[in-house]
Amino acid sequence: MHNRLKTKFLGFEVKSPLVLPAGIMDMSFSGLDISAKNGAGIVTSKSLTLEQRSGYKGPVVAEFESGLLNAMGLCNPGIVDGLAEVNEFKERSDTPVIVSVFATNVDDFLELTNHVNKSRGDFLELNLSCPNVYDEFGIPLASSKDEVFKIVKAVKRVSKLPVIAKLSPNVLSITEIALAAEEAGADALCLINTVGPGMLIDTKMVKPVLFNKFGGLSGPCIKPIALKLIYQAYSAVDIPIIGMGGVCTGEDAIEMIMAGATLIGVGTAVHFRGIEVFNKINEEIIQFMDENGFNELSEIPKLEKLK
Amino acid sequence: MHNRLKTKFLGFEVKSPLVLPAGIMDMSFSGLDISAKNGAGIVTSKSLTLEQRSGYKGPVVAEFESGLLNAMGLCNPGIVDGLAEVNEFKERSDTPVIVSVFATNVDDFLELTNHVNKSRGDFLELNLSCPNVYDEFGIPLASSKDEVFKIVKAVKRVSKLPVIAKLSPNVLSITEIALAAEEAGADALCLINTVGPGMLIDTKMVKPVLFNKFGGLSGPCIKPIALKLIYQAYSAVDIPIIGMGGVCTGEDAIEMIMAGATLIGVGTAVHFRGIEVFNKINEEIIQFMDENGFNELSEIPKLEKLK
Amino acid sequence: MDKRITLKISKIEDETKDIKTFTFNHKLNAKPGQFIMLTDFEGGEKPFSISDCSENEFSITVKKIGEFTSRLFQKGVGDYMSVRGAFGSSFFVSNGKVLLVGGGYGSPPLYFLAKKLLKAGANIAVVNGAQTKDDLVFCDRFSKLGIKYQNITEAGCLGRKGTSVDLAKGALTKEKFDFIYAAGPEMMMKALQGVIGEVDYEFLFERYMKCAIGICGNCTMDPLGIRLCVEGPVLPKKIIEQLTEFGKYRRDASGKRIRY
Amino acid sequence: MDKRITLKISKIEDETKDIKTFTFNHKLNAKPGQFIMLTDFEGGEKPFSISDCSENEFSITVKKIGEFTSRLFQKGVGDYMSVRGAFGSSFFVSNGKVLLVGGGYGSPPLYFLAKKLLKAGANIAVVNGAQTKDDLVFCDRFSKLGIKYQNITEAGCLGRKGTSVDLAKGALTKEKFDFIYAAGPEMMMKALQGVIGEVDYEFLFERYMKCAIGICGNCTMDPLGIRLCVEGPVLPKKIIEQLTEFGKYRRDASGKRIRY
Ligand SMILES: Cc1cc2nc3c(=O)[nH]c(=O)nc-3n(C[C@H](O)[C@H](O)[C@H](O)COP(=O)(O)OP(=O)(O)OC[C@H]3O[C@@H](n4cnc5c(N)ncnc54)[C@H](O)[C@@H]3O)c2cc1C
Ligand SMILES: Cc1cc2nc3c(=O)[nH]c(=O)nc-3n(C[C@H](O)[C@H](O)[C@H](O)COP(=O)(O)OP(=O)(O)OC[C@H]3O[C@@H](n4cnc5c(N)ncnc54)[C@H](O)[C@@H]3O)c2cc1C
Ligand SMILES: Cc1cc2nc3c(=O)[nH]c(=O)nc-3n(C[C@H](O)[C@H](O)[C@H](O)COP(=O)(O)O)c2cc1C
Ligand SMILES: Cc1cc2nc3c(=O)[nH]c(=O)nc-3n(C[C@H](O)[C@H](O)[C@H](O)COP(=O)(O)O)c2cc1C
Ligand code: FES
Ligand code: FES
Repeated sequence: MHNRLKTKFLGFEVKSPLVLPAGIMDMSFSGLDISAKNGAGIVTSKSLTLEQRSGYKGPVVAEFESGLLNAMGLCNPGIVDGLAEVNEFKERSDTPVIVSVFATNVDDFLELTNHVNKSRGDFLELNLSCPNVYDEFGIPLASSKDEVFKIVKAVKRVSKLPVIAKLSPNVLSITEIALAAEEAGADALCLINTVGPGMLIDTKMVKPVLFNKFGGLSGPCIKPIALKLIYQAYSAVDIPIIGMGGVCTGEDAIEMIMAGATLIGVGTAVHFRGIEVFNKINEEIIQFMDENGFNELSEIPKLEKLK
Repeated sequence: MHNRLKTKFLGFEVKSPLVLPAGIMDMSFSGLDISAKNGAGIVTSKSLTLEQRSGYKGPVVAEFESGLLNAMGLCNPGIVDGLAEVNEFKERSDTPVIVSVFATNVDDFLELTNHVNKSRGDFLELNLSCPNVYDEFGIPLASSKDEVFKIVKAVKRVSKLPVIAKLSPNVLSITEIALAAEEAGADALCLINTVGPGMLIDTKMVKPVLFNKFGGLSGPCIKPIALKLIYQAYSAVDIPIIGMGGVCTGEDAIEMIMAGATLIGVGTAVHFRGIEVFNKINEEIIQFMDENGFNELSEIPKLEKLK
Repeated sequence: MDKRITLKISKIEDETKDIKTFTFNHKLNAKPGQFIMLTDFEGGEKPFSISDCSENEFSITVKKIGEFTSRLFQKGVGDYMSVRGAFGSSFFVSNGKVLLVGGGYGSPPLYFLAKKLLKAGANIAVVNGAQTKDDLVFCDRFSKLGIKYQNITEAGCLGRKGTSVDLAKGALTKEKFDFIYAAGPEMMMKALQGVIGEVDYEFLFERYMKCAIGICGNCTMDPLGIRLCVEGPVLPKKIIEQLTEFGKYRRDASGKRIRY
Repeated sequence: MDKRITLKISKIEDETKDIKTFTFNHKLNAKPGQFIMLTDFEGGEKPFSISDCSENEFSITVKKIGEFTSRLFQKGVGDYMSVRGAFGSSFFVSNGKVLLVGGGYGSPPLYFLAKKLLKAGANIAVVNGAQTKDDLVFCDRFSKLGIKYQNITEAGCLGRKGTSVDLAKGALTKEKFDFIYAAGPEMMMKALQGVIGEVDYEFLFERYMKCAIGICGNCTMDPLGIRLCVEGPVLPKKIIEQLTEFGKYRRDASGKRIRY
């Protein structure tokens, strides 16, 4: 089965187009490992910062009928311990790993890049788009094409690994931002990060459910937004796209591919369908291919690009 | 029962805080009338333009598990025929009516305002935020605080009716925009219009489901986004807010009130729970008040304002 | 959720030179009078009454009249079409003595109804009319049901000259019916209403439809605000009697009133 | 969907000077070993094992150790708290001869288990340990069940001096058990594992939890990537034997490893 799902991505041949995205089950080497064992073709580390961060006080997640709000607050053990987990993962697995990093300025991104250069990571992902640390850090960098250009350009100059820019859905024109990232030399795009953010209220206690008040939306509710933005980015750039946002089923993954994604992230669905979700979706993709007469993933057509 | 739901809004006393929003069941006087009969305290006309518009080709709606995408394309019979429906409605009902108008420049908004001045409408709502006519008209006016200020200011000078500015969720800072509308003299805000827009794909025919490709999201999936934006606007301004976006139940309506809404729009839920949805939600609000010891709507507390 | 399903056309039958029946293999679970929304994603999604529906397939019978239906007429067996539905209200299934009055492409949904009525043990008479012989549909199908069946054209090409309302009038003076069903041009139904007398009835209406899920308001009928896509398209006598717009006007895609 | 519910505290019982039992009127449908996430929306949402659960109410038994639990200790009956859950795996309910080994605030979930085991017809012995007499909880409740019950403190204040592992060791040399359950400090369970021999067992683990729905990864145990909030907190022998981090380290809120 897996042969038919083989996908080429930036010189790698991955066994499945499914990606464990940043922030999901990736605090430890064993979280990455079990995701890979369950069918993820690529895994991503938690977004690592220079210093360790404990994240926000709970509640950090709030579920509603159509998805999830989260305000984890970028908790991570810091770049050094985080890369140790990545390296330990690479001891046991040949699954490619994306190292996600977060910072708010060029210097910090460069320092993070230098750390990642010395790790066993396969790709470097710049999280320019966390919507949940607004109070701390302001509007995400990915909202400004100039910031995106500046940071990607600088990181590309020093990174030994291919660079992926993770973009925000909360922008007025994704086309501009995607083009800025490509022009600056990004090897691939990853979108979308969580949407909004949003808020939910406990009506008995008259309090926001999340202690941070606001949290980014993920899960089924954001799929149409993700598809639209991926399609717009795909229409504008020539570099490959890791598409994500609300993918729960094989059918969702096929929509992402048709919208222009080369790889597909599956995050919140790990909650809805278990850690086995990767294998389940892999099988559903195969089933779709059987039903529609496609032998290989690359035969699945994409929408005509927007003009 | 209804006595306990009485609400004051811009000098009017309305029998329920629930509003039929623009674009829902409002092409005809009879659509407005049946909504009022089913418990809406205020009804809104379809967004009217100077000339009649047939709207986009179908499919104009696409449903998914957490809500709806629509790209109606601002179909409406034009300001003259539209106001005739409003007047005919007012012949039979004492329910206040909001006349929604759409244009892309100050002159057209002023011309629309002159028409509305001569109608029996009770409020004038400026739709600054339709996300579905991007190809035709570009980024919604409500994305720019300067545009919002300019249009509201100009309209306020000539309007005989209280002016409501309907804002977009697709902005980087709702606070700025809300403040601009207030400063320009808006009597109230209405938010949110549909989110995104988004896209869905038919995987068998490899086509966007909507003929317009993209359509605004409404329904349960957008509630957290609506709550957050309403809360931010409420924290920033002193004028009342008509809050909407995904309200389906009394509990949702209470969340809107706690986030800062004075009135609550119920749109897409008309599909999910029938035209009786207004009465159902009215009863659920009463039930919440009973369970939590509130006699009148005005006793329901709001979140502490953001600083 | 109103689930969309994309299906291959499994059969196409020519009814007349500009009317075809399209069949799809799919368990739709529709009731007579209900409709689907059909699209090829090339512009336009349009309502069509279900003209037949069994365990595993359903059909619609379409008249070519404009952009969408013309494109549809170029499709072949095996081509994909995308379907939402079934939507709307359905006919009351009587087991008494009933009269079905069809006009033009309005007759096919009455065929689906007739099959259900037969099962319920009703005593059925059908009158079917059209402008010319070439516009008359489903004669064979109705005949094969072994029920009373008469047809007529305005051009008189089949001998009798007139409308299905003329036939209905004749039947109503000769016999007593428990229930009358009609589907066809609005002015035909309006005329029929004038000759029905006291008998109970249901008519199938058409209005411009966009969302089909009861929110856009394009299909409401005055002054009740009845949504034809939810409370209709089949309406009962007691509602129809209150509809001031019946036979007077309808609304186009912009919501503007168009007088009949 | 994991539904959140906000409830009034219906009863508060003092167990020791820094351990209290909080009861809520709500049908939780929890199984022994499962936990809830509890918050007052003032900062912090924390996991607590269910110490009792009947048709209409459930309890948790909490030790005051930090910011959140200190605030919780100031709440009174009638105050609201918000609950998610019940989450996680539960204890296997044996009907054989079983030994329950509790330590500190780990014992209460074993009380809920004991009640279920009794119903299943198991032959139950409980050993319960703590640092001092003041830390020992649920002695009365266990005793009232009419099962074999022994307790011990490290300070020796109740006569016997030692840990529940010492008592377990004693019991295991005298008798043969079918199944052993334990909940308490990790090092206690580690020590217990050393004296268990061949008997099958399940332990209840604690790791730093944030989401409790299996996505944040904070509670995973190496090297299996077992999520304590989903596959745990109760783990079976065959999993525990593979856990290299058991008794060695855990992770703090940032994911950093903390050595025991
Ligand atoms: C409940 C219902 C059941 C119907 N059943 C059938 C049927 O079984 N067979 C059949 O041939 N036709 C049926 N129709 C009519 C059918 O929908 C139109 O013939 C079709 O939409 C024409 O589309 P077009 O693009 O080919 O024509 P256009 O050139 O777009 O329009 C021609 C005329 O068709 C009608 N029409 C167009 N679009 C719509 C629309 N969205 N909703 C309603 N009417 C429209 C209008 O009267 C219009 O003037 C039904 C309509 C309704 C409302
Ligand atoms: C599955 C499970 C069941 C538990 N059952 C009980 C119980 O029945 N009774 C009881 O008193 N305690 C129980 N705990 C521990 C309880 O969650 C902590 O005592 C509590 O979170 C302390 O919060 P604090 O703010 O008061 O202390 P803090 O000062 O924040 O922390 C003190 C210590 O508590 C632990 N802790 C803090 N936050 C968490 C967290 N989010 N998840 C896990 N551990 C944390 C850490 O070891 C930390 O060092 C359980 C923990 C888990 C994981
Ligand atoms: C709990 C949680 C934590 C996340 N943490 C990160 C993060 O650290 N860095 C990042 O780039 N994205 C983070 N994300 C966003 C996801 O990587 C992904 O972009 C988003 O959730 C949309 O995909 P989904 O709907 O499949 O979850 C997080 C998402 C969730 C739900
Ligand atoms: C089919 C449809 C048509 C709409 N048309 C308009 C419109 O003409 N003008 C406008 O301001 N908002 C329009 N809206 C937005 C709604 O008024 C409302 O802001 C939005 O749907 C969120 O509320 P809901 O989730 O309760 O539907 C439309 C929404 C829908 C679903
Ligand atoms: S077609 Fe939209 S309400 Fe009927
Ligand atoms: S607490 Fe988040 S995965 Fe267990």
